[in-house]
Amino acid sequence: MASMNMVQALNSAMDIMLGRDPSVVLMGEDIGYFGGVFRATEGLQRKYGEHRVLDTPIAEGGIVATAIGMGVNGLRPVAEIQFADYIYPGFDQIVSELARIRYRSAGEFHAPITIRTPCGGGIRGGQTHSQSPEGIFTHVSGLKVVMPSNPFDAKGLLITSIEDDDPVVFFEPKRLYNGPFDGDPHKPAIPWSTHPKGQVEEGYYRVPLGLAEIVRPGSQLTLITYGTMVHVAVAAAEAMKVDAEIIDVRSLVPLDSDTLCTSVRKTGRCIVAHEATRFSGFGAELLSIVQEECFWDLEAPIQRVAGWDTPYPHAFEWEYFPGQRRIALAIRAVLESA
Amino acid sequence: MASMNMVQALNSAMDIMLGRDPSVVLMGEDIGYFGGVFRATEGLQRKYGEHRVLDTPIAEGGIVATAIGMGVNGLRPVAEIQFADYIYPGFDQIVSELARIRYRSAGEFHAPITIRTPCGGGIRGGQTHSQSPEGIFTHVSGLKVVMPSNPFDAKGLLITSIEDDDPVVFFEPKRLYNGPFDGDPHKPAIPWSTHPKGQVEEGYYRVPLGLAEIVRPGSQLTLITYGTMVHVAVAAAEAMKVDAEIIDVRSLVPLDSDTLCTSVRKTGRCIVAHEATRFSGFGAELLSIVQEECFWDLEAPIQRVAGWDTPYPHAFEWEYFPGQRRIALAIRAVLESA
Amino acid sequence: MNRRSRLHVPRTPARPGQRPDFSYVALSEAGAVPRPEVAARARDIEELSVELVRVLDDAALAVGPWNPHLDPEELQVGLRHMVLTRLYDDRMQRMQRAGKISFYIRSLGEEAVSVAQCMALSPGDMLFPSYRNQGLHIARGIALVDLMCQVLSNTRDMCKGRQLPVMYHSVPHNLFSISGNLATQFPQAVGWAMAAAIKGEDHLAASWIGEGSSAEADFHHALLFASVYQAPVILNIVNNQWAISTFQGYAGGEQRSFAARGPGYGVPGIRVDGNDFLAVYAVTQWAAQRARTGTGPTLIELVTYRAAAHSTSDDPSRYRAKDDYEHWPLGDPIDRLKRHLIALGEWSEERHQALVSELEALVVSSWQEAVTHGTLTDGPKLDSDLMFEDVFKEMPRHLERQRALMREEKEMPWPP
Amino acid sequence: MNRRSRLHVPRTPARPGQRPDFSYVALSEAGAVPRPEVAARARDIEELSVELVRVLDDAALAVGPWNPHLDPEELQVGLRHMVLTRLYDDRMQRMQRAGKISFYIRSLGEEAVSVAQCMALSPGDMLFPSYRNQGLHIARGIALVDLMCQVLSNTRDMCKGRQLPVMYHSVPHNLFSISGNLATQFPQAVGWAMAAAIKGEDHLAASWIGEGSSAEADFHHALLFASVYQAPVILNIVNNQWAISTFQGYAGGEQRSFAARGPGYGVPGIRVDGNDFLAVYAVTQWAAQRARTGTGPTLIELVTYRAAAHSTSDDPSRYRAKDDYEHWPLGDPIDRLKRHLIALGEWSEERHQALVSELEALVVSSWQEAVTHGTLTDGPKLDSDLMFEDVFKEMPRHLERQRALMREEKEMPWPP
Ligand SMILES: Cc1ncc(C[n+]2csc(CCOP(=O)(O)OP(=O)(O)O)c2C)c(N)n1
Ligand SMILES: Cc1ncc(C[n+]2csc(CCOP(=O)(O)OP(=O)(O)O)c2C)c(N)n1
Ligand SMILES: [Mg+2]
Ligand SMILES: [Mg+2]
Repeated sequence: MASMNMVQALNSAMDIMLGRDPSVVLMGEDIGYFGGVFRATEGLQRKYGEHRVLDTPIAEGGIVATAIGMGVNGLRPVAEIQFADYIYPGFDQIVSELARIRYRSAGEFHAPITIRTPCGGGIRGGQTHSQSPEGIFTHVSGLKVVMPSNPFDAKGLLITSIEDDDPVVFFEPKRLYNGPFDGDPHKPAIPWSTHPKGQVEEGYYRVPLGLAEIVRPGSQLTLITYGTMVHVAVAAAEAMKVDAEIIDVRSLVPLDSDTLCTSVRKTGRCIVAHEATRFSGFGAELLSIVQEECFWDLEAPIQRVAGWDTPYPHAFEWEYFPGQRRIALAIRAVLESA
Repeated sequence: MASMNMVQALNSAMDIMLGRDPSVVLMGEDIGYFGGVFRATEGLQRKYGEHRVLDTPIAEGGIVATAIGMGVNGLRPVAEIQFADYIYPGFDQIVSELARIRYRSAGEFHAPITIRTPCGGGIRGGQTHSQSPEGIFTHVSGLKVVMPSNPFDAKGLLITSIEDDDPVVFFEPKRLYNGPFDGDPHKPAIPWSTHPKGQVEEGYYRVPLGLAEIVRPGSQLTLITYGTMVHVAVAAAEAMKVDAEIIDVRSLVPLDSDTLCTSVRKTGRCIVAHEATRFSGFGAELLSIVQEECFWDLEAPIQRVAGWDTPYPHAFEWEYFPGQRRIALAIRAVLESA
Repeated sequence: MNRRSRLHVPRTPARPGQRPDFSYVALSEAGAVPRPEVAARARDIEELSVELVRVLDDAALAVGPWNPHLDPEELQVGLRHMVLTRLYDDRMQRMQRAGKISFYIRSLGEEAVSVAQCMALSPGDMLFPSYRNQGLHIARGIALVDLMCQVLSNTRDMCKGRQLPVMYHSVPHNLFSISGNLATQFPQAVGWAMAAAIKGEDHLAASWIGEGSSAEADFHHALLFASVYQAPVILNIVNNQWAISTFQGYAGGEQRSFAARGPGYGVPGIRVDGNDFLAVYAVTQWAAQRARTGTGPTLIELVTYRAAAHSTSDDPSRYRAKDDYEHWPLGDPIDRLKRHLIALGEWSEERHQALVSELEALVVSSWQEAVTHGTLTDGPKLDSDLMFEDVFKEMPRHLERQRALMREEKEMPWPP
Repeated sequence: MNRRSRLHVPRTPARPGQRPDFSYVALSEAGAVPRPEVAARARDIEELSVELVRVLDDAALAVGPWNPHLDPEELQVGLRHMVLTRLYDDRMQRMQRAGKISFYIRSLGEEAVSVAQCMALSPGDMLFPSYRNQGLHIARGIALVDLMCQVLSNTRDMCKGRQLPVMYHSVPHNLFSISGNLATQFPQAVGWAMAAAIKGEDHLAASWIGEGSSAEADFHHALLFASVYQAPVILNIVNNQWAISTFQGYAGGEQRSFAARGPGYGVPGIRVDGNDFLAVYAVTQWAAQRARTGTGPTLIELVTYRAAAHSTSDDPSRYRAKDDYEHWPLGDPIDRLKRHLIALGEWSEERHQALVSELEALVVSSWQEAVTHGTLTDGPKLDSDLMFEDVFKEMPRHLERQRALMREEKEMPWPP
């Protein structure tokens, strides 16, 4: 066990996979010599060479397309999109090609690609460095979608994603790179070394896709969330002194609906929370599944906590960010009602 | 009043707007001399000239981008994307630019663009001529999203969309171009002339955005849908002999949630139906809103009817398409339960 | 907006009712264009991108430095593949009209592109075709029955019913799955070639798009990545003058040749008579040698003509002159190779007739076998459970549930 | 995969610890490149895309056919704008370090690009800048206070707090809203120009992207649509050699100049010394005349150097040689214009010092005024209700509801 922040954990996962599997290659903007604008690939080009860790032109569409070709030719590319806000130029190749090659070729061709991309707000990045577009990708049949909330999961999930023969879009909540964040920007930042999930095995290990994790067991209500909001949810529940069961979805597709629904059947009350905008966000799918499967157990309407339906504004970062207060209001609502 | 099919109604809307407003221009692949692969712009280049009705290169990204520039320079472009399946190359310009220009420039710049695109299945088009991606666009703050289900609405909504100063993505259910379709491919096709909504005013009129329509009043349950599924829903309700209130959403963003919720409060039972894939589809948002606002009135869990979570397969069109049977099963479920 | 518009709109030479006009096509004499060293630098051979490499002269003889000097047997094989491609297309067209298949796309007039290029490459080279390259599949030796079963979406469809007709693929024949989304295969081929280079393997990748599709972003990404990493790839633009109803001028062809895009990226661009089997073969061979010797990518513009409708859904009489193909200056690829072989004394009308009859019989018998596995309208059908497979490698639970629902739905009596 | 990789990887001339090497930069003598007719056809002037147009020689005198013969007053105005741009950048950089603003991007060493190009255009021409064109805003006469208030996201921020610092816009000054998404403005400018042509208006559009951004699809779409419709647009690639840590070779610059992309699309490409105020002015004037006389679009590559870090978030010492800027062969744009004016007897060290002091005072007083409207950390703040406006022209009900929720949330006592 070693203490790692999320960047180091991701770096370790890629280091291990580059070492274990000669077909793994990394590609992306500024990821090679420089080691990436968030340092996630630091040292890897020096260690594995310019032909395993490729600096690319600034063309997300070209990065995804060439990664697909490499995947079809037996490599296992891990492509970094510098910010999730910049994944859209690659959208057609992801949706029309990457997600469908196995299907349209009746399983004869496939491209085992992992697309890593930092997402989410809380770093004063303004509208083009703060987006959480994961919901869009969960609507695309053929893609797996993952978002870790801590270094231990980040490493294990990334290794599993790289080894997975299906395409995975791997979202990294950049606000969590250096430490857990409970939504309060005024508190001094704390490092991952202070958090149990900052203790990470140095070697190879997997965290399976398709399994949610109960971060905090509880009886009064179920709070379903993922990414940065896991930590905000825990803090809000503690501040509100409610015995909430908090679940980290981790893998949005495939989704572990059993763990979610088992919990809601027990608590009878449910909140879904994410940073992404609310309207047609992934929270709507989570809410829908719980409603469909647990309707008769619900003692109050399921509440959604999310970012407002506007672009992410630079000056109003903390009025925009779904912090502890927004969760608290939802907690009140689910507990009070009826 | 004249009898028009949906293609003629759309053509009439564009003809009228080209005539009324010199800033309106049409652009797209094969739309000019040829009149479009679905004939929606037939005759308009001859009537208004090559500089008002532009044939473009095959580059959806370039079409949207140049339309934005034209919009910023005082024109009102109506861009056709030949199939909704091919809108993704333009996704970045739509999401990162078109949807945000007003916001990021504090209202000083905007681009009043309408993007028309045929969507949906039922024409043996296979996975790249049958998609219903509307849900993705409803998650993008700053876009309006519209889908008519008949010629009368198509014309009125298109005129309103063209006149709207916000960007509108206008989805046209191509299976409805020539006639209403109740989901049964074995019945002989019927023309719009047999349907009241096939009677269309020849002149200028508007159908406002943001208003749903109650297509069929009823008391037993509320069936919320849009596009082709409106007709399938009506047929299914009749076949099942249930007194369903069927609502055509028409405008997905902005959404007329009042009309939807008023109905559900009355009936206590709700089904949402669309052709698009189920997981994270727009149905999830509709279900979520109804659950949030009508929870205490619900006598049964809200049911979703949708396309399966796979690409649209050529050979299994009718096993894939959410036809009357799939709706019937949902009707049984909402009526039986409890 | 009362002032006159200054917008330039590309001119389309001949619309219905007008007489065909191909004066815009820049031609070179057969044999006139020099053949540079395989190792030549892109910037030193830019002229190739505006000239037109031709080998067959008006007497149907092979002349000049680009003559690949193929022996008659090879030429006869090429002729055979081209004739088979055309006969296959004819038959499928008629079957679509007969309602046996939902859709079809012919390559009439463009057979030399796919057949000659395929023959100039080696079997291990990976091909990323468009939907109008059936000659590649035929030249690579896929059984007609297999192609027909795909087109029929029947129980032996290689795509398990998931793709539109003509969207073939074949792992054993190194033919990548065809996409309905234009141009996406172009940069994918570059990625495949980059991987071959990374693995130190000798195979190259080749891809094809239409001139209209070159407007898509993928075209730019393909050229850029191919240039930056000097990937062993051949990027082919099939300029058949039309993109459905849209003339090639709208894709940029009015201002400059499509091959000329290459030099701007430091990639050699070469323009070739796409209906000249020998020229197409020679140019492809040259590009392949460049790729194999580490000299990098090549962009080839194949100048040809879409003699038929865009697809079975299209009616060209609405947008172009009816008899245009008769006026096309580069003739018909099958006719030209046939005349060449006859000029060489290696072929005759009789042998040609015999070939046609033999291949027609093959097409007919193949079709008869194919339909035993089902058609759109009758015969055995694919199991609709297949719809839920291959979305992912293993079927996730939500798809298992949906498959169960679909079965329930199918068993349900209707009307109730 | 034990065989050696054959993948080519572009070479970066000098990494930290290595000595700067700019031998890869192709130079031409000042005055050496001919100036073609404004009406020249793209294909006849392809050489311009690989030469380097230069006017100022080593003696700081203006020579050759591209000399725009500006009178000293204009040159002094240009010098003033460039100095002001640099002083503004210095100050904002320091304010970011002081925590007054969240982020900043300097244009150090590239001032001639924006200032000379802006001066060569007319006020009615629409400009679509990148984030490194502040010289355009200054040359168009936007008050420093307004730029500073944007950078501060304060109560007078033209963007109402919605954009990162430097993402300016101005309707009265015909400066389009800057996007954080690279290259998107390039084809938008073409669309603007197409609309101008459709409306029969005389104004042109101009846009700027970095050489790294030219890899994006938008670059291809811009050139293609500009070519097809012969739009009155000037497309500028600012080749400052770096894209954050990535050398221009990764954008294709190793194989060919960026200007050379133009001719492939039938668009003239012209490569110019971006640190030579007179050359930049002359080339832009030439391109503008082409656009206004209906000769169509022009692609300009401005060869310059990013002397500073990419942004305040960047540390170039991690990826490039420290003293590289001293070795940059094209010198410093301000220094070169200053020496030219002195050589003309129209300027002096004293006058320059006076100018610097005057403008420093202007920057300081502007900042003092700007901060009275608030900073990140203190002073008046924008009303957060503004967050919900301008998503749509009229606020839909769901946003009104969310605004109400936000207010409730803000009033809520916390911790509870
Ligand atoms: C991304 C995308 N946009 C539009 C289409 C619709 N479409 C299908 S074929 C075609 C014309 C293609 O012309 P070209 O590239 O010249 O190829 P050709 O048909 O001439 O062989 C178009 C516009 C598509 N399939 N994909
Ligand atoms: C679509 C997109 N991809 C990636 C980024 C991240 N990014 C911001 S600036 C930059 C480098 C741009 O380099 P260049 O175009 O040369 O402009 P310069 O900074 O040198 O002026 C990158 C990769 C972005 N903003 N947008
Ligand atoms: Mg074509
Ligand atoms: Mg740069």
